[in-house]
Amino acid sequence: MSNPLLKLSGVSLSFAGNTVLDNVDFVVGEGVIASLIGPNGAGKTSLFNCITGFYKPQSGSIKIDGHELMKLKPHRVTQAGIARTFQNVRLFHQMTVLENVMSGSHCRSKAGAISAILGLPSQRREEAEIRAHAIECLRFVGISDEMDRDATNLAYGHQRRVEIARALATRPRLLLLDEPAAGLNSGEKQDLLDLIGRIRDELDISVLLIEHDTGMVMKISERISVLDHGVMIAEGAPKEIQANPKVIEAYLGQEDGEDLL
Amino acid sequence: MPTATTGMGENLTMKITAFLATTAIAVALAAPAYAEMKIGILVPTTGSEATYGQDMANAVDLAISEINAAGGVLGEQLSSVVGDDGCDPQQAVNAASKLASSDVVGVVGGYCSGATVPTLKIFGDAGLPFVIAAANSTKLIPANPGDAFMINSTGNDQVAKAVEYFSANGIKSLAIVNQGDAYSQDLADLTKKAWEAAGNTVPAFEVANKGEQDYSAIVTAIRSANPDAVFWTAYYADGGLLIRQLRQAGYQGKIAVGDGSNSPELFNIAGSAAEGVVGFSNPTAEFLPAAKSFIEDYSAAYGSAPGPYAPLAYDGMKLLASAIETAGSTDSAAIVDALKAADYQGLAGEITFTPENTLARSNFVVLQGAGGKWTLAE
Amino acid sequence: MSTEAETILQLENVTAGYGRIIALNGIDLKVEQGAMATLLGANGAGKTTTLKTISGLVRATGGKVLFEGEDITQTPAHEIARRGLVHVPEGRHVLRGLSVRENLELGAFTVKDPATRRKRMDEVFGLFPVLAKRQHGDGSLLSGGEQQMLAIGRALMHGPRLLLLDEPSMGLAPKLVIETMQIVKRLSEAGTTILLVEQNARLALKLADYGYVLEGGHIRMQGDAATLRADNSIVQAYLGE
Amino acid sequence: MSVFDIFFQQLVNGLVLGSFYALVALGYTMIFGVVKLLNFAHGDIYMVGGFLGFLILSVLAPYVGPGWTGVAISMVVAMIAVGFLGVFIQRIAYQPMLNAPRLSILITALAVSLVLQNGVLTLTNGQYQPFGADLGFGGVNLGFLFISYNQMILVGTAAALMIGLELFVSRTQYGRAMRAISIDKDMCRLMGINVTAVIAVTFFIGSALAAAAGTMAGAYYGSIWYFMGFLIGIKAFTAAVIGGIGSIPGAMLGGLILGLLEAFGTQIPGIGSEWKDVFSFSVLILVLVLKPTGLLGKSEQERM
Repeated sequence: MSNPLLKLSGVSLSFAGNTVLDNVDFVVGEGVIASLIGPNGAGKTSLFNCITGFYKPQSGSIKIDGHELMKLKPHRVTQAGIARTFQNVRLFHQMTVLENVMSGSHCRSKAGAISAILGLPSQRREEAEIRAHAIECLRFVGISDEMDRDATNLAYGHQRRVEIARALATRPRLLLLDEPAAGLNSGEKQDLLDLIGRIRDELDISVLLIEHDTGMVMKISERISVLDHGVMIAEGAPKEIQANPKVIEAYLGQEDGEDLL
Repeated sequence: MPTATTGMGENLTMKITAFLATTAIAVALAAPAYAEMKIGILVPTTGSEATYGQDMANAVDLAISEINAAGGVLGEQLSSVVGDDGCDPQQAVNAASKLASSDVVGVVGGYCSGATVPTLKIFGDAGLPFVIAAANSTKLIPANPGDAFMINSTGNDQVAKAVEYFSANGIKSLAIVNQGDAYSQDLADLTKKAWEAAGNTVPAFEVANKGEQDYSAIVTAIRSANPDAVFWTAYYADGGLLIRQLRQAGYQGKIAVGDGSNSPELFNIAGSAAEGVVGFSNPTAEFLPAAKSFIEDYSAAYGSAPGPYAPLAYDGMKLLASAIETAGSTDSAAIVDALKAADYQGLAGEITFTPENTLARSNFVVLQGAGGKWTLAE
Repeated sequence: MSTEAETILQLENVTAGYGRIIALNGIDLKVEQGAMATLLGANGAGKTTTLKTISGLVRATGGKVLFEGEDITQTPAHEIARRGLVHVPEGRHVLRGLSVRENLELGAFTVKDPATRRKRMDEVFGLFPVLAKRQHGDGSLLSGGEQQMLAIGRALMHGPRLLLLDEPSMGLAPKLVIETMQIVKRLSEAGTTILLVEQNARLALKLADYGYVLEGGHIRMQGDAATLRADNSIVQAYLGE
Repeated sequence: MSVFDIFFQQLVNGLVLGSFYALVALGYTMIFGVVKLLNFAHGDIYMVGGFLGFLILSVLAPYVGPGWTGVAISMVVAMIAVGFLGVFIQRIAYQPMLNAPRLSILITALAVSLVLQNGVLTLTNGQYQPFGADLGFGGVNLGFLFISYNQMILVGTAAALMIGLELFVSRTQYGRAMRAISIDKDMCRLMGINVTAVIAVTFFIGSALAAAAGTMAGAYYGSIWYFMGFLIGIKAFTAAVIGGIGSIPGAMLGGLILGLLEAFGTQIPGIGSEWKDVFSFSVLILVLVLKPTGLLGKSEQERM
């Protein structure tokens, strides 16, 4: 297995006494496409929120490349090299596609507020670089033709791509995708699979996705981790996961108690 | 343009018409040179006080048409220009500036004191004589640059009349209620000062919120102070409610209202509670013996009875006209001097001025509510 | 349209979605009078949307929904409920701030006869004695299992001709899951026609007569419950191929 | 009058004032409950109720006299008519906006308020309209306290209306449905409740109660004008918030509390009656800071 890029150990999270994540250990290797699956309410999105700093787990550690992320605010986590997309597309309204994507680059901006206000040459140079990079990201996801349109007027599948481009504009090392296939038709799903593959192969970015479409997960993932009721119950290659009795039980139900019926 | 040609031959009319036509360009470029005299009327013709303002404008126009019928002033016909102050200080400034720059020889009007105060400086700078027919706040006096003349008694005169009346009727303690606006607060403060100076007491001095329906707090305060009389210094609409609620709560003392409440509407709102209520009023036409023919002429011309300030507006116009005659020219300074020395017998009584250009003799009357309307008490 | 007299509910090529997202891609299914059918599938397969489309909460964008032979595709939700097609949604939706009794009373909103309402209330209390005991308390203060009983009891107050149950065991402890399924079994045995959506596919297939497996808004498999239970390929509907 | 006398007198005054606030606040709170709309036009519904009551009384007075009988009949007729007006406004102005952003529907409510106000302004030229009721000045004099018959009838009528409403809401299926809709509309539809119809009934009742208050206020105080709904609308909103917006008993309690607070607040030495509004809105701010859900409101916690 490749070097671990993201490493979670002993992460526990609870809200008002309800355990959401229970002592979760989890690794994403460098240059890997990995998936996190599990039935509804298993805690997948909560785990994403812990990684990106939106939730603060009560215990454990989350490291990227050996750097502790647990105490960092979300924008620091992004600067540390982790970008994400959301379950429901969250684009900025009344901004063009390009502006949405450029907003992703601002976490890398070096020029301060003062030089931005004064419009110093250094700032203008940087703005031009950001713009160029954003256009490059849009070209990569294949929607540079639409960069001047209002982002929220795009077709749903294309909005998803804008979101991915925006995440790429932060120049991440690890990209977290939360249900990227939700609401896509089968053609769009295939395009998405290709895009995820290219992100890893051409940009050398590791990808971790949460996805309900298990068919798609099995096709693309090299490693799959299964979460059930906050507990990591299995980890392995797709074939191993499909045959794992614990996973089947998590999805189809236990056999205990059947006799009572 | 007025078309009255009484005393003029067909020829003259044609000559004038020809003259006007040939000098059309000059008229457009330079100050107009009409063979007639323009009088400005400053009143609210829109807004909440529009009824009163229009009424005053009508009365001035009635006076003008009478003057014109009698040959005009200095042989010239009069015409009027109306400036709408909307009873709003800002709008009044605009209206006054417009009048001052439209070649009028003098101005009659002024209904809302608050809107009239800022116009004094404008007319003063233009040196225009200004006969203030209705506005009567004492705040107008120090603001007067010297060319304005108040022919309605001021708040001071009303206070004097009220104190005189209360004393004569055996009242010792007086509750005073105002609405916190310039007019009613001014009247309330002055009354309190004069009343206490006369050795009497003011056991309750209350302020009501405008537009409030429920006066129970004030009623309780008054009932607990139990004064011999209550004096409402603000307007009739809210005054009617207070009178009603005072009587409803069992208050038995005398109730008096200031000139802002001397409308017959008071009886519609207060109902039978307004029986016996005393009102101090500027001289309205129906109570002026001299105004009988004025009422008839006004009703014939405008299809309704003249309102409370119509006689004063009418007097104001006639006074201004006589001052111009006395001055013998339209020179502003001469007219102002003539006004200062005026001794004019109007519908509302004799008009002579104090050194402050206010009415020398109070023209207030005392009214009493009886049978659902105002009647003269004295 | 119904050819068999016993078919109470029939969906013909029903499509539905939310905005630009398509959730159902042409669903055909049938529920027979007196039987229990179950709708299975992974998360996001379209089970809940199917139930909502039947009960009128979601409008079908195409196809037809027939209830007792009548087209109810465009009928408002409250009118569908009035006809006896009663949907117990996922998450129980106990009305907070209203007592247990008031929740039940509202279940019988469409029942005008007070005697019938009283009789049904007694039946529900007989079925769930705990609800009788706590009838004056706030419904939302009941435990999860009790709230599920209340949700089902409230549906029974209608006198349902067809009951749609959406994940009645969701979020309950394993012991309560079994108890809830026992209740569903008893209802079915008492003659209530049921369409059950259930996460626990094994239990559902044990109870039901007939099963449908949804995947991505399509019906991927269907058949006798016993046959489906024996078929290992059902796993693929959940875990992919 | 001693301090003791003033206390009782203000207690009565506060109850009268509070009855008006409560009746108007009820509509505010009920409408907020079912459609989550702050119906800023509600004060103007009260005003229209006053004018309709006046119109009906003018027609009736020659036959039944301008006393309480005439006022009572006018009130009932005005309630029914204004109830339908409320339903009509809901249908044409609010129903199409139900899925619009909250701000848009709020602006719609302000627009409805302006339409009603300016409509009546145009019809009446902005003049105060004497109501024309003649209710007499009788009352019970307890020595330390004078309570007029009018005050008794007024508070009694308001209480009867509120008790009726409470019974309707707690004992009838429609009343239960009304409460249920404020909690979970979709669940209600699944229970066979015609949500649109229940919303209409809510607007009917809320508007009818405001009309009752408007007619009684007109008859009691003696005059009506187009702007009379503005202040009471804000006061009723305040009362609803004090009691907990969305809560029916809260609106009744809030109305009474506000009425009493105003009555007693104005008697604090140094605070004249012109401070009345400052006083009540300060209380509103205090409640919002200390207990934003109001006295009887339930907090709606975000569920994870």
